[in-house]
Amino acid sequence: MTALKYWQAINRALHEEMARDDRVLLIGEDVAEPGGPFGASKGLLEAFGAERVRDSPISEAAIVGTALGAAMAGYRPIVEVMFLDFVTVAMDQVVNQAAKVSYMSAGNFAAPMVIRSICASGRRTGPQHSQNLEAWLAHVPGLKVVWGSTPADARGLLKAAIRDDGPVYVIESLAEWSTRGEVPDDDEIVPIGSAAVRREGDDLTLVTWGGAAPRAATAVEQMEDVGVELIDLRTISPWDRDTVLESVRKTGRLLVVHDAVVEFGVGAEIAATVAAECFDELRAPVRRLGAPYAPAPFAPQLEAAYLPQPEDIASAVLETVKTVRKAS
Amino acid sequence: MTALKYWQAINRALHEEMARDDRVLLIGEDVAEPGGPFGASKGLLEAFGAERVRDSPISEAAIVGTALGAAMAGYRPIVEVMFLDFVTVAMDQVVNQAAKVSYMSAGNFAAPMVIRSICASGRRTGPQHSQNLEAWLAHVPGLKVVWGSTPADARGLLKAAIRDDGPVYVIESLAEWSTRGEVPDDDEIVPIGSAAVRREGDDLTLVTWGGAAPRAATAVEQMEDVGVELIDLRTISPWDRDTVLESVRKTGRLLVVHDAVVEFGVGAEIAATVAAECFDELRAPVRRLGAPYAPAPFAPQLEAAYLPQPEDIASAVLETVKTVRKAS
Amino acid sequence: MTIVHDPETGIDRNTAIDLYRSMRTIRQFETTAGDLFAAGKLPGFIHLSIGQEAVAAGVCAPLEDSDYITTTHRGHGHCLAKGGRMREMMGELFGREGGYALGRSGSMHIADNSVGILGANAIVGGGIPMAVGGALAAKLTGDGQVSVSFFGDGAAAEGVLHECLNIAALWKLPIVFVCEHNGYAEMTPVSVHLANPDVAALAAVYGIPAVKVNGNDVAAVLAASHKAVARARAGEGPSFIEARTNRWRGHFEGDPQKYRHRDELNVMSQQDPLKMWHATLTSEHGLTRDDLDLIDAEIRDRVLTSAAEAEAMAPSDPAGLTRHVYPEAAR
Amino acid sequence: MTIVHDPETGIDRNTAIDLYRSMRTIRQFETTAGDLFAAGKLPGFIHLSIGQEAVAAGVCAPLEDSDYITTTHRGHGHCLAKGGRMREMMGELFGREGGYALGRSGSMHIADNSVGILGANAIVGGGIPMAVGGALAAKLTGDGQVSVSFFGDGAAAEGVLHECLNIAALWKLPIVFVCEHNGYAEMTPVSVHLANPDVAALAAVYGIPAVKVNGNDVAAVLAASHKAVARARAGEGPSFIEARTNRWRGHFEGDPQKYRHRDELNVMSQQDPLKMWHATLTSEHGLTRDDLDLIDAEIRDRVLTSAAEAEAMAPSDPAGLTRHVYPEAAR
Ligand SMILES: Cc1ncc(C[n+]2csc(CCOP(=O)(O)OP(=O)(O)O)c2C)c(N)n1
Ligand SMILES: Cc1ncc(C[n+]2csc(CCOP(=O)(O)OP(=O)(O)O)c2C)c(N)n1
Ligand SMILES: [Mg+2]
Ligand SMILES: [Mg+2]
Repeated sequence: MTALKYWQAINRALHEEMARDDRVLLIGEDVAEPGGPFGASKGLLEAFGAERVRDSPISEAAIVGTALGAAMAGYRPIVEVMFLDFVTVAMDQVVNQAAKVSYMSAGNFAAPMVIRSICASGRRTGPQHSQNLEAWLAHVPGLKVVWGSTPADARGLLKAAIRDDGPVYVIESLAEWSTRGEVPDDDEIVPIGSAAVRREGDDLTLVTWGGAAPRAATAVEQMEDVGVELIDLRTISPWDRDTVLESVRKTGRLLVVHDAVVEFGVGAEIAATVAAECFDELRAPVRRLGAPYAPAPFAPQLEAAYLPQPEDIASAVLETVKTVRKAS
Repeated sequence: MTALKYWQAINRALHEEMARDDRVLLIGEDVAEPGGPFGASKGLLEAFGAERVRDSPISEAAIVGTALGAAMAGYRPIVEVMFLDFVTVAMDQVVNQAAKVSYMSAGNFAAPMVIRSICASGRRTGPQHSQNLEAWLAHVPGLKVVWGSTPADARGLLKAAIRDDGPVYVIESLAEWSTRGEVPDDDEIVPIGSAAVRREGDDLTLVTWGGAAPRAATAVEQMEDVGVELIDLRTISPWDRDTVLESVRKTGRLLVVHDAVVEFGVGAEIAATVAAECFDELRAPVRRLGAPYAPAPFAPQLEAAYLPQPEDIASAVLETVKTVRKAS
Repeated sequence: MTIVHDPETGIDRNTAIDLYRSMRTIRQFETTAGDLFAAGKLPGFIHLSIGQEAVAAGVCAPLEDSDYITTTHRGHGHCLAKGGRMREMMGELFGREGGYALGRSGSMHIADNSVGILGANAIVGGGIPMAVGGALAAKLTGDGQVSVSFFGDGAAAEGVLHECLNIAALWKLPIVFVCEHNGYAEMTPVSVHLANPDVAALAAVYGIPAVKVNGNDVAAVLAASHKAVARARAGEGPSFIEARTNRWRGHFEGDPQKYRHRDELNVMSQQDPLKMWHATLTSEHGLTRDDLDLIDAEIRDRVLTSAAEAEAMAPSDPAGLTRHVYPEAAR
Repeated sequence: MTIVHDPETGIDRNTAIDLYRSMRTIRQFETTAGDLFAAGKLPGFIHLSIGQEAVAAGVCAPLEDSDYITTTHRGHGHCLAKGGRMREMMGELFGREGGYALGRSGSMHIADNSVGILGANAIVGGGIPMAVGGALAAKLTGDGQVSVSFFGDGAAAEGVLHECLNIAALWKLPIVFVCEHNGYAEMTPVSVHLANPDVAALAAVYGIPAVKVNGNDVAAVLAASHKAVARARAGEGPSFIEARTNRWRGHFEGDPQKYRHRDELNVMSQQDPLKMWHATLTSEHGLTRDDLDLIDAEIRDRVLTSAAEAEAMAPSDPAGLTRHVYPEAAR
């Protein structure tokens, strides 16, 4: 184990995978010569050369599609769409093209490619740079979506994504960029589709991921008398139903916490599934905590009010645990 | 009342609103001279002239943004993004720009505009022309989303959308294009945010909309011994929570039926909300029926298997009604 | 079909016949598909390339199986010229289990890895970046492969084309952009959708060698393609070909074409690429009308047989509906 | 500030002073913002336009309040030159309730209906279509309004610009496209992101009159803007101005700029638009160094006062967090 910052863990994964497999390429704005807009691709140009590590123009649709074509032709490109908000200019290539290539060709082609984006939620970047859009991506058949909240997971999931034979969207938290954590020294990957149970408990299952996960962990750390089972989903699609359902069967209560707007967010899928599958075991209504129905605001005190804070999470836990089903 | 085909009802709404308010414009591919790719804008060029009715190049991002700028400058443009799948090339303008203008300017600007798209699901148009993407749009704060399943609703919702002061995404069903229905002769609108209870019943609440609504209606028509309360949502965001919750409080059972992929679809939001709000009243697990996790296939028998058919809906109703909560 | 064509010495007899066969095959395929559609046998929409055969045949003639193409909703011709298998194509149009994609994708999504067809595409402009990616792969691999992207004049208004031109020029990629300029985007004429109908100029501004050719003259198309492909194989970067041609049919089958002037069809029939090449074959390559009738009959037979075989295929099996959403095996 | 400028007769004294004031205001605003950021008082990212003042001042000089502009992440200067209120802008940078948008939008999203600022934009290229829409509205209304879109060289690689050029040319819209070519897209130099750094050529291909000007020479910018705006007002259609200029600071404040050559800054300081115009004012318009020092001091005072007032504003109130998601009242 080595203690690395979040961005260093990403950087290490990129180095390791590009060294392991020379079909792996990196394409994006500022990724080569500048070493990444926030440093995540430092040293890659020097190590792997200008053919494999490419600075691109500001042309997200074209570079995602270029990565796709190269993937169909046998390479394993990683393309960086700097902030998650910018995927809006490349959605056709992500959704209509990359995600459907395997299906539309009945398996004759595959698209082993990774799209990486930062989510800058919590860093005061304003309404067009702070969106949590994972629900859109998860709604797209054929596209896997992962989001590590710790340095180890950021590395392990990125490695798994690069090795996956289909397109994987990898989201990274700018708010955690400099957070340090222990990262394994071996070649370990974090398998796509497996959640991490960060803490066990009997009273309530708290499911979270990405930017909200560290705040949820903070909230839970301080709680002594409530047994919260804290699950970091890590993969949003396909999500780890078994782990979540098993936990709720034990605790009888579910709270989903995410930074995206509540309405039509990923929390809805999890809550709806749990409500259906654990109907008889649920001791309290499924509950979701997320951003209110509004674009992400800029000012610190607004952004703090917008995103679920540890206090908000703690209150939601306590309120949910208090709830009991009325006698029916 | 006059019996009109679905497309004629849309055409009438466009004529009526353009005559009522000369700030209303129509912009899109093939909308002017050709009268719309499928006829919905017939006669508008002749009636309102080439300044207000404009054929555009195939540049969806630019035309949505053009409509937005014109809206901010005091007009009320309608922009046609031909098939819903094509919004993928214009998502930035829809989501980052139009939907946020009012919020980001703290109300200094508004974007009174309409975006219209056909959903061609059920018409054998294949994986890139048949997507039901309403969940994405609904997840965007500031954007309203409506989808009429009958000629009267298609007209009434479009009229309401044109009169709304914010951006409204109007989806239209190509599969219903030639379906006839009674359309009011007066200037009636269908208010945004209000669902239609198509049939009352005590055993189960069936919530549906858009392309699935006619098939759900067929399924329910044939059921004699089960009291299905059939709700056509009509507005997907903001959806009519009151009507749905009130109904489920009565029936104790919820089935949501839509043509989109189940995972992370709009059904999840409705099911999760109902599961939370009607926790004590639910007599059976909330249930969702939709397309399987796959792109929309082309061949008739595949598409038929992909979309919920009346038989599938009927079985889901029956199975749900059979379910009883275990003694707890 | 790989043709080594030296524009200095002209087109040899075999090449000339191959080009004719390629065009005739497309014409016959499209005509048959149109008939089947009119007979209510093909579901969905189909878009035919009748009148545009010389572009597909001429551009693809210098390509190898290992070269890539991407194409559009109007892509049957390009796929055939690139070596796509007619039977599987027909099967896909019918929506049959024996189609290229088990019937799940239809006319607008033909793809075949074995002959480098990265895919037809139902999103205008959507396939162009994929071809850039094929070219990037080709460049990295260094085996002289080439990537070709076909698109229409309508796609020239989609921003993504311009992004791709810039990238291809910057990275000196082995790609040939081919704009089939048929004067329409659906029902909208080019004067209404392009401020500058001179599409080649849009590419030239990036420093990409760009030519305009008579897209009904297969020899002219081949000459341009030959040069562009050679340039790409030599590592000298992208080229652009604007081929002016005619769309004889409606945008899709069933389009009543009210927007068209009466005499347009007359003009078009005088520019029939098949008739023109037929004349060249008889006047310059010593073929007789009978020789060509024989070829026509043989091709007609092959297409009709494929269509009959496709029609007889089992319908797509819903049991396989969710297969290949994720790729099934590591590659 | 509306300036009627006749390039034949040159710039009169008052106009010359106004241009200086406009540039100086921007320089001072940006410098102060940079200082505040360095002091940890401004949240998020800010992008300064120091070195580029002549473009904002020169382009906006011929504009009326009723004309529209859209701008970018680097848009403070354009907003100030178009009449944006400094205090509300500062309030927005601080994230205060008294900011233009109640602090909810920040530095990259200044908008003001009263002076035609349709908005700064944090999506590269994202504001350009909005300006086209403003121009369409202007054309329909027929009062001679003009719409101007500012964007950088980096945006020239986004497809949406090309879509907009085509539409503006087709529809003969009263719009002026202004590319602030400062040689960088973030940390990437133009040679790496544009195959043809001659951005004006990308517009000329659509038949749009396109000029390249020294963006550090406010008189040259004004001359180009004057002509383009007059053309638009006269209903003659779009124009394009490529203004070559320099970004003195990093992409954002805090950018260590390792990618920059040492002597770049030296070269830039020799092209300082303020210094250059200062010289013109003293040599050609009879102003003294003291006259200008006085102006500088007055502006400095105004900016620092605005900043102090903004800092003293109440923080944004979370109670209003979800207001204006939908517009509140019919317009
Ligand atoms: C992004 C997108 N917008 C619109 C359409 C609808 N559409 C299909 S074909 C077409 C016209 C294409 O014209 P062109 O590129 O000239 O090709 P042609 O049909 O003439 O071969 C349009 C607008 C689409 N498929 N994709
Ligand atoms: C669609 C999109 N892609 C990428 C970015 C990140 N980004 C912000 S500014 C910038 C560079 C812009 O360069 P240019 O247009 O030349 O403007 P300048 O910063 O030089 O003023 C980039 C890549 C963005 N904001 N939006
Ligand atoms: Mg065309
Ligand atoms: Mg720049």
